[in-house]
Amino acid sequence: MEVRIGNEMAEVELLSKEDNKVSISINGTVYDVDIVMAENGLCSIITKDGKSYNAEIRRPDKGNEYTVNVLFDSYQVEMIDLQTKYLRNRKNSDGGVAQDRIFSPMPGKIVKILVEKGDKVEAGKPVIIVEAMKMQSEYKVKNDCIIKDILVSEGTTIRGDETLISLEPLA
Amino acid sequence: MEVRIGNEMAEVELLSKEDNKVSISINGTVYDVDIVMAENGLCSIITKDGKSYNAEIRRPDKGNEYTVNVLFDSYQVEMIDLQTKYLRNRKNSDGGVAQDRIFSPMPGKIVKILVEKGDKVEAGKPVIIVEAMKMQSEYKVKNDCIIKDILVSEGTTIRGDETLISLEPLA
Amino acid sequence: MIKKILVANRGEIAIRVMRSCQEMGIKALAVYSEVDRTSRHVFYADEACCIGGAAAKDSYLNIDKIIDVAKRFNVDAIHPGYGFLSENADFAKRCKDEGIIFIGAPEHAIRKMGDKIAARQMMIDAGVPVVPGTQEGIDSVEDAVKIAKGIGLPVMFKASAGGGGKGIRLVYDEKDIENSFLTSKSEAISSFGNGTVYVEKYIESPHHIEFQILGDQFGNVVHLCERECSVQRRHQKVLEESPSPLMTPELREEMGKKAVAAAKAVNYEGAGTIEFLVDDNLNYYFLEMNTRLQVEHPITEEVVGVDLVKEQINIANGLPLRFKQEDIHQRGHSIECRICAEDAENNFTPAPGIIKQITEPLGMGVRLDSFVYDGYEIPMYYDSMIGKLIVWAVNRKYAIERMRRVLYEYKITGVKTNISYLRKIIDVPEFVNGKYNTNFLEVNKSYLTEDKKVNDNSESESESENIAIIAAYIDYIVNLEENAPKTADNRPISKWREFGKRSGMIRI
Amino acid sequence: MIKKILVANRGEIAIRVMRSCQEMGIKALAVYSEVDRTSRHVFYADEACCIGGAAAKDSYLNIDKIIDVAKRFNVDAIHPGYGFLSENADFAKRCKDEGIIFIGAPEHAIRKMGDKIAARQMMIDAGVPVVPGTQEGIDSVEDAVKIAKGIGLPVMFKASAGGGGKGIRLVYDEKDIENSFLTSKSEAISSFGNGTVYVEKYIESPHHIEFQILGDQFGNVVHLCERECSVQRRHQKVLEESPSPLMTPELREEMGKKAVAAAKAVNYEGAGTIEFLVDDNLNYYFLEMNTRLQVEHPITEEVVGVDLVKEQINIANGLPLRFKQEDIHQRGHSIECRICAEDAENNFTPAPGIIKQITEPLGMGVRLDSFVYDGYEIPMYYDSMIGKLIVWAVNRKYAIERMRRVLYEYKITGVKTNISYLRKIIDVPEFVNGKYNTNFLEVNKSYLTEDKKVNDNSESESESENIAIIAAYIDYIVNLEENAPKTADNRPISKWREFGKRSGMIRI
Repeated sequence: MEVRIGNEMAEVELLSKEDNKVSISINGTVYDVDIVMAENGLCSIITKDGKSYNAEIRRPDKGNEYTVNVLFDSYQVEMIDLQTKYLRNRKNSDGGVAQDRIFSPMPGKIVKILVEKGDKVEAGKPVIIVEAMKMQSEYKVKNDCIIKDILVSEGTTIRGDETLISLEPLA
Repeated sequence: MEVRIGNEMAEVELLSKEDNKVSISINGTVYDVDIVMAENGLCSIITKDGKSYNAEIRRPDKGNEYTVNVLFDSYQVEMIDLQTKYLRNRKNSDGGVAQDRIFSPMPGKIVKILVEKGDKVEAGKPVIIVEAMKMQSEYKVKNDCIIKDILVSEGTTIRGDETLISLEPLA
Repeated sequence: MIKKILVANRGEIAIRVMRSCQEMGIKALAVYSEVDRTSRHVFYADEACCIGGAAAKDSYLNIDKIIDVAKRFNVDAIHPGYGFLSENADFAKRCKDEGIIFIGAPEHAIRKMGDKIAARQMMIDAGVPVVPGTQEGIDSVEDAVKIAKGIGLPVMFKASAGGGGKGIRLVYDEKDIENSFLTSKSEAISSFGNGTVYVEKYIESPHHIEFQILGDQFGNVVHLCERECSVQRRHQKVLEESPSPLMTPELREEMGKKAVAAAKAVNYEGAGTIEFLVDDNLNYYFLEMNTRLQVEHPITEEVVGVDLVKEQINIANGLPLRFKQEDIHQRGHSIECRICAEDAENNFTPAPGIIKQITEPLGMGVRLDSFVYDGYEIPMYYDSMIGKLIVWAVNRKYAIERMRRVLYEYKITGVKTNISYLRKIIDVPEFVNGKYNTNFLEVNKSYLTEDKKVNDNSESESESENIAIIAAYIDYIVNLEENAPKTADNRPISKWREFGKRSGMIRI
Repeated sequence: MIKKILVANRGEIAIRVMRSCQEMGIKALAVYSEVDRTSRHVFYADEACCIGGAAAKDSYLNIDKIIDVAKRFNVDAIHPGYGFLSENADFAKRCKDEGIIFIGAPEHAIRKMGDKIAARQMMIDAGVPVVPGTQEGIDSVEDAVKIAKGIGLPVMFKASAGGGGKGIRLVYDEKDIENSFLTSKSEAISSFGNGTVYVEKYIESPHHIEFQILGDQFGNVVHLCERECSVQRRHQKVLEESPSPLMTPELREEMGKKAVAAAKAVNYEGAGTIEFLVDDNLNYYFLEMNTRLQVEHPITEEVVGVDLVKEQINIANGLPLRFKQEDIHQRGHSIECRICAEDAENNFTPAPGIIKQITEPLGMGVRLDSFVYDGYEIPMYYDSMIGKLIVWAVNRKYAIERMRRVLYEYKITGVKTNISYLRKIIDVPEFVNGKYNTNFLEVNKSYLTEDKKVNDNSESESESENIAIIAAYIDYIVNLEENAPKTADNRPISKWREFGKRSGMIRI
């Protein structure tokens, strides 16, 4: 199976499994580990040479993208199953991975909207300001584009990952 | 709905519900409370006069019997639904709630079995010894009975709540 | 004697106060905003009452509502915590008028210390060094130039009614004096409706050192030694320690005396903090007085062994101080890290959200003052601090080693936190050597925020990555398996149990 | 210098040791039995290795296997914790022979202190008071009667090689002397293969007070003051405190000196404990020496501010002690409660099982040394202690208040625990007044185990019952509802969120 970690891809395969002992190939290298995992996402992995690792996984709310913490680092790990591949291919044929919306990764409140529907906006221009926990964040467009729709208004409270403004990229 | 707490029965009814505010009748007395509950069983209840209570519930693995901790006390609370009622009625017609098995409430190891299948045993006689955490516990029969079957052998490791010996009560 | 206290705050400080109430057998009443129903301070309290909407002005700053609830629930006293109403003189007065004990500074002390020019003058009268500058407002551009040159550049113009950085102008160059004075004045008018501006010498790269004081109703005041608060990002404290690595016993005694003098000058009662700027030559200057409990009060509690909230309540009860100055001794070393839900690698953007899982650090010398729990949704309306991680050890070296250990043990999933950033701070040589001032975080910014691994003499980058892949991948295939035949076993560890029981190749 | 340590233990003490390793930058290797794969000490370690089956003799007592793993993983030292191999002289010797540092007492000290008659003689030679009695084995019934009458009844006959209560007979009446001597002797032969029996005066209702000592490789020995361990159930300590409420400064100095003399008499190195019996007139008698770290060591750490495991490692590294006797000072008061998975209302039956949910007590003056976590299955093979809850406060009164508070905060669901029993102990007047001896729990048995509510000036019985009913009932009907239409929202708090969003009457 293909797995994406950060911006890199890896080919991962389960070779064998006996109780908690699994043998996994990552890009051709074989890892023999003893792994246990609790329902809440705590995971203990002991390698063949006896190293004891812990990982805390956050399962995806939707899709196949895990957040995995190991020591002080946090990784985004996505399982590329058939559906993911299909969606990804469709997107590619649709015109690459161009930015098609403005969203805030966290919940907050819309402080100011700097554009109007139909505006032509240059790459790098801020279009909306969101406030959370007494701090304001500006969101900018990455490419030249047209404001297709504005889905929120000033003062609105938003959830994380909600689409605020949809964009029509200019080719 | 009928609810059993410890050895007592209560008639409980939901009168109304608005968001987290519920009105419940227990044996005819109305309680208006604000209640929230986390997936892990932590429960916060604020009464109408502003008292803040916490309860930790343990959901039943099977059946409808909850364990609920409030402050330093622990309660067994059972919801008597139709199925429970049916089972209970059947049991009653079957000869009351006479003891029909010996079980250990916790996991352990069988140290010694003091009876054999077919033995006639007097009330109060110990029949089996179970060890857990370096401590041994003796289990006794409550009434005169015949040993119907012995389901474990010495040295066996047992789970909690497993039937060890089945009994045939002597009328 | 006080039998019931309304805690007019939320989050960790509300619980901090309630813990002392619980120990003293005093009932605690929590107040909460509509979005805070699931905050642990509501669970912790004996009684709880909702006081309004999420916005602070509708709830935690709503004086009428809080007084109304206090009377309805028949409380004897109100503890304001820090922030919100804790330094609000009107609220202190209102409590008094309503016959409710305000467990904080007396109204007159809050007012006097709130006016910066008046406070400066009072400190000078009490023999407490202040940053060289004027004791009164500057009237004209001519005076501004003359006085600034007299003090010697660089200087700062400041608004007397100021706060939050508004009305402050820093001048390095003579030609900028006029312009800076005028902008400071106009900003003061627009921000505070009061154009009074004064000038102070600008202390470059100072240390921020503060003294904890306690005063009772009989005029006794003692200090509980110092806290070093120079690890700041944009004037926000990030990490504090006590004792200060800069301090000498002689300087501590001297500054302590001045801190006591400062508190006595305003007839102070309760817990308060005298903030000083200290330069590299150990010259120190009064900066301001905080007329409340500070966020960082626990490091003082750890080092001097005094529960400050209990003492606040004792003082409010009219008891004389339990100890004299000579009874106060520092033992060992304490460090506090402020744990925040923020994305340190992304310009410290706040990161509200739902906490999936927490593993709390335990064992010797660890104290965690927090209010979050598994499944708690951190609301977006309040600040991003979710707890304070405090260690104590017998000396500074051991305290640093302990802080490394407990940051390693502290695991939070679901929201981003600054734990990794804090862990990096602990490794910076200036910090380890105790040689840092308020510029410390700025100077080390690139090291601290670049995407570099924490140096814990461990595994390589790629090994961690493989572990992450293995964990996610195994969870994924186990879930695939489990979604097919439903198992009745709902024990929390069912997943690994089930997983362990089966064997052989899994088809994916 | 030691770079890697094998921790030959499990559970809380294994983690306790590893925490100090982590702070000192020393790698920790966990060993575990087959049923302990999910014990937190395995997660906590840098490396981990399974050493055999669940039975202790196959794993934690398996010397060959542990030495084998130690060599394979190239460790410099082994820390045995308490219990298991910690007082095994053969293991200490084996480590030495294999070139591995044993972080415990030297072999000769373990052996000498293991032989009770030899230890008594050694103590007498060192000027340490022992319970009046014989220094050598008693040969005949005639001698037994003569000696017993000489000492004065009541007396105890004890097996020299004894332990665990075997071979001990208490005699109140002259006519029972002969019979008791003979049974003691025959039990000694059958239990230890050694019929040597001696006699001691029986101290009635004594206090059990022990002194912590530390010795380095250069003959320096200091004591770290006392622990009061009289709260015992069937000779098992349940709760300990330091300082002892019985102690006077003079007695502490005197007993401390004797404790140091006792340790020096066996050329002791490392951490050890001298146990004394103390009667109501403050006469004290050497009872035995424990040549290891004790379960209750944390209360000493809290009061004197020393990390005992770190000092053990420093000593093993050949460093001289960091401090002299005059540097050791007690500050404040500490209490430890042993948290056990047992059913206190049902004759303290052990209660292994799966922990559903834990809420850990936090805040000032709290220390939790534990190893369990949400979803952990407590195995039935080892003892029932799942953690130690330790508080520190500035004085005994505050420490008691704090222990009440933290027992209130500590919530464990899924298994039965003794938390409620401990909470009741804290309220017993003899305990509150500090006037208790080893009979304390027995005398108060009926109060402590009868089905009575904890006195926390709270709600009535029936109110708690109603709360329990409401909580279970609402969960039940919400589950009924949720089982109908499946929601995609899997957030941990989805239940109350969903519940909150809907309104109106629910049909049941």
